[in-house]
Amino acid sequence: MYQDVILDHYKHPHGRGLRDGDAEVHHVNPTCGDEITLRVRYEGDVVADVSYDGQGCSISQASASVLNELLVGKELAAARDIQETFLTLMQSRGQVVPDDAMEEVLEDAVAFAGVSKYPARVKCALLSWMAWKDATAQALGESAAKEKL
Amino acid sequence: MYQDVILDHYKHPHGRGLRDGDAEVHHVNPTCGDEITLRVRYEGDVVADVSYDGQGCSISQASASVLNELLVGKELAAARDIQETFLTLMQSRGQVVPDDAMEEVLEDAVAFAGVSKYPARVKCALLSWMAWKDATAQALGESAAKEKL
Amino acid sequence: MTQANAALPAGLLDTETIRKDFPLLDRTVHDGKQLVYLDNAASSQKPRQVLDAMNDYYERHHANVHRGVHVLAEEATALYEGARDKVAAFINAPSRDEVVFTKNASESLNLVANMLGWADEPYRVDAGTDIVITEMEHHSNIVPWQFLAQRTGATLKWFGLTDDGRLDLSNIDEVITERTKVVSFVLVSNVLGTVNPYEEIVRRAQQVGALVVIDASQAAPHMPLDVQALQADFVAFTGHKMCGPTGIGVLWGRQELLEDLPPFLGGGEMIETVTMSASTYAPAPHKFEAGTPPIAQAVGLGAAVDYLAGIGMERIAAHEHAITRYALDRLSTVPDLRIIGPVSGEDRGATISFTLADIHPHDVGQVLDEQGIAVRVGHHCARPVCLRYGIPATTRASFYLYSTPAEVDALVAGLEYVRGFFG
Amino acid sequence: MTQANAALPAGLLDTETIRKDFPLLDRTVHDGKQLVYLDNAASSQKPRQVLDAMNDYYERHHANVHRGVHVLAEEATALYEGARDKVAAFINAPSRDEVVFTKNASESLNLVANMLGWADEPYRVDAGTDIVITEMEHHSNIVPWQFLAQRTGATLKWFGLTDDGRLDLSNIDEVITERTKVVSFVLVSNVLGTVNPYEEIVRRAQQVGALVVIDASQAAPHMPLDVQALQADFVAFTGHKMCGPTGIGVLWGRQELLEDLPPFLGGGEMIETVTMSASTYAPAPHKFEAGTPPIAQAVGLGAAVDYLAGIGMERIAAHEHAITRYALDRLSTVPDLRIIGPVSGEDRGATISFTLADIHPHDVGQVLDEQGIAVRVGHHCARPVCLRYGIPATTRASFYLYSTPAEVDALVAGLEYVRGFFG
Ligand SMILES: Cc1ncc(COP(=O)(O)O)c(C=O)c1O
Ligand SMILES: Cc1ncc(COP(=O)(O)O)c(C=O)c1O
Repeated sequence: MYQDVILDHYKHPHGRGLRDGDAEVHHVNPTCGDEITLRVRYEGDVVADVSYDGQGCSISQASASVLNELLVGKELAAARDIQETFLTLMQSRGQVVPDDAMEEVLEDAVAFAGVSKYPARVKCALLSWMAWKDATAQALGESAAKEKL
Repeated sequence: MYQDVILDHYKHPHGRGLRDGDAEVHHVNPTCGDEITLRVRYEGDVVADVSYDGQGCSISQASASVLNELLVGKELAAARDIQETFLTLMQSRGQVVPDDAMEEVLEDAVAFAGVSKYPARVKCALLSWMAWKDATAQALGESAAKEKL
Repeated sequence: MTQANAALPAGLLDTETIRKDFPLLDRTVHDGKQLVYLDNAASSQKPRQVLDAMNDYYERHHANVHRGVHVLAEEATALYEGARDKVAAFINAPSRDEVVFTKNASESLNLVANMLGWADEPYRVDAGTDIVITEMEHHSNIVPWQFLAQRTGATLKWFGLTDDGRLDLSNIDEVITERTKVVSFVLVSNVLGTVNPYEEIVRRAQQVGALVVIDASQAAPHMPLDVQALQADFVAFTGHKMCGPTGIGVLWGRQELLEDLPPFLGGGEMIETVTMSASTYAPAPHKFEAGTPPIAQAVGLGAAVDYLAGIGMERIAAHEHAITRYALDRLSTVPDLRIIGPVSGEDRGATISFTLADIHPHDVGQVLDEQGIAVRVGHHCARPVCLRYGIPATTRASFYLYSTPAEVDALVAGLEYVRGFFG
Repeated sequence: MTQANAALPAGLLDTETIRKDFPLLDRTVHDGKQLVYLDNAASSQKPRQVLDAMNDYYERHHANVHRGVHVLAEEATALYEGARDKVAAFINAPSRDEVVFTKNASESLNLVANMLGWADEPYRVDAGTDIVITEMEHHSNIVPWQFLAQRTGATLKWFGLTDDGRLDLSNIDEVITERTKVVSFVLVSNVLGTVNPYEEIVRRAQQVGALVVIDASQAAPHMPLDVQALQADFVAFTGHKMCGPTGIGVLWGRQELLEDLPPFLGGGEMIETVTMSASTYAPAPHKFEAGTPPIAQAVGLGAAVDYLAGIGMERIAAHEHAITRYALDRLSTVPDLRIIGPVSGEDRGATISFTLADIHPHDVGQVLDEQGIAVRVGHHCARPVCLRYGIPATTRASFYLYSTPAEVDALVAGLEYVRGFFG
């Protein structure tokens, strides 16, 4: 479960800290107390920044770092695609073995495949991604999208 | 459990039916619906009559019949002694084997010794005896005695 | 001993094989008499498969469930939640999250009654509203509603019974009215054996917007149970009557209701977050499962529904139907025996209550017991039924998937002996 | 791997023999690693004696209890009621009728809270009265009282905690006042391990005439429990933490209170007589045991208390005390490890919570698990404790009669590895 990639992101997180943004959300995983405050900034259709702060286990910390690395600079559609692919992987209960196509989309995030075998930890891995989805919906004024979270 | 003596009393009950009395009580065994209405009549210190009516299983019916046979004509103290001895026997969970002394006091009622092994039936055997004790207390105005039932 | 003169019924299961799964059925009582267990409506026996599942759980996987990150906690959680999946499939629940584990059917029914007492509108039961039950309910589906009525000021109403042991629905429109907030009734009576016409009641309840609670304690063990087909809002049943262990019951409830209604017991597992001054609650089903749940018992119940589904609920129902018809036939040959409940095999389960001459049921039961035949006597926790039929108690024989025609014959012979004994 | 450099403690049990009774302790996890089970505060493992008792029950004696006249019903009733006798003796209850079987400690506590909400004076909790708990309660002793406060308008108050993990009773006379109707507190904390000074609290509660409820869930498994010595009105605990099965809890209550207070769940077994319009209730304990009780689980719990009493609760307490002191010593050698709770062995149970540097407890637990060491991480259903100490969660190691110094050594070595891993 603790791939080197994950430990690396945990020890050296990307883009950590809060910077200016169009929307901010605060998400909590009540079962373990993991918390994240996350802001998104958009420039047109492009994810200009995802900044965050919080506390939590290595999985939730590393996952936020990977998110930052993957999504910043992407067009919204591509970012959403990555988010959904990551969600599918994490909800697979260890049944999905990432193929080349998936690796191309997820890059470092495929390292989390092993986490999906641990139901108690899946929520940790998803915390920042759910926060990003929520913040994005707010930033773009998509109240309907929020419903679907 | 079904000694001939018991079956005999069941089929040919002694003193069944309600007659004049000094006090009347109605007792119910809620777990099986056995019911008895019982009246006592005293002449001085002597149990002049115990009359009763009701419905119930063979054990409760036979027990009322035995009670009538044993107590009518006795002095109150002797009647109480019989009642208490019967109670002891019935609460013995099959542990008391009636000795000669007990047989002398209880006469036909020793046939109920086997019933004491069946916790579900002990209440049936005691129904009329508890009613008698209660009715006696009322007849003699012993409100304190009632408390002890 | 009387000989069976009714023909052996068709549709029977291979009870010889099935009985091998049930260790207790081998027992002898009273100095070597083979046990004839006809007290299945009170509780069923357990197949080895169920005991094995629980032993394996305790010997290899036990830990407290949820929130644990160690292997045992994950295995125990997977087994516990897996049992929920199995039960959900067994009753055709639209979602596994609609299956709440309780300690027995009684808790399930109390849970609903309490939720409705504490609920907000439109569910809230309070003064000026009606609760409707029937006269053939088990005490566990009477007393919780009496409590609710007493505590809220609501009025408790009920359907009466016909002389042949069926619900009297002739006045259904007066009993269930716009005031009615909830209708709770038994699908199969544990005394009369009657299978109730749920469609008519559900239709009327839906007309007036009342919630429908179905006590399926005597249905789940014996016939296919499809909560969607029932169209009820809540369905309650209990593990120990369906080859499962004691200590577990089920409440199925429609997701939307489980989401809207308030929790009942408070404690560990049912919360989302707790501070000293306020708490929020986990989503259903956990919202209704305070404290350490009956983990091993859920595993056992999961094994039980696997066992029953493996044989097939349709086949079990057919078997019991055949045995019941056979028993009704054979019992009709016993003089002075009066069936309390439907005398035909139609719309009736495998539970037959009766009186025998004026011999008290306690005596009937005791003398049968001395012959190794276990039946139940009394009011069977449904005293209003006895009051309705003017009897203090009944003798009740109830069958299950392992019951045989030979056991029916033994019962009939036993009853002849009882008559002679007290004759 | 670090070597144990603390001396082996005195007073230990013969764990080699004891461990043979617990099949699960033999398990290996993660490709052959020997299990080190240090999650006993969440749930204990079960000795073979307990499983055997339940199997014997199901295979030879199972039937529904009470009211049956057949052999099995009588045997099952005798076993079930016999378990009540055993539990009563185990806690030195003045009367067996004071022992109520519930599904878990959470139900026991909810039962008390609900009784007090529906009670008449002098017990009734309502607006203008206070309920007192503490900040170190398990959620199961918080949420039921929050419900009661919300539903009745009563005020919920609590004792805070000192920095070293003890109850802060300095303001006891302001917290418990004439308004206080009930004081409910944990005897041994499931997070901090603290053993609370019950005498002082009980004395003050008695002064103002408040009822005292003691949550002994973490005491009953580990030390002699004498309800008369405690002088409480109610004591709650749970079977699965004390070598018993899941699905059973106990509420002990003073006879007079159980007689006076109203029932909670309604249904079969708890009634005296039922008509459609009104019911009367059986005497305690049956009044509080609606529906088919956890029969096999009571039998299992009876076997568990036999097992514990056979070893001796004093000896078990001494063993755990020795292990705890040893563990506290050894853990003090781990850099950056902070104990949450008393750091000395005095007045503390065999549960040790800690944080390790700024490594999240989930990570600590997961990496320990990979080495076969099962601990619990999180808020342990006592989130206010974490809030109080400003931490999101803790890692908790908890011991029992089968825990060994070697397991403590394994834990310490495991923690060193965790530090290296995330260092
Ligand atoms: C102190 C304390 N109280 C109450 C409980 C609740 O016990 P249960 O979950 O068995 O209801 C627990 C255990 O989880 C506990 O540790
Ligand atoms: C129809 C019916 N409802 C409810 C119950 C209560 O089930 P339990 O005692 O398991 O709570 C029973 C069984 O006793 C029953 O037969």
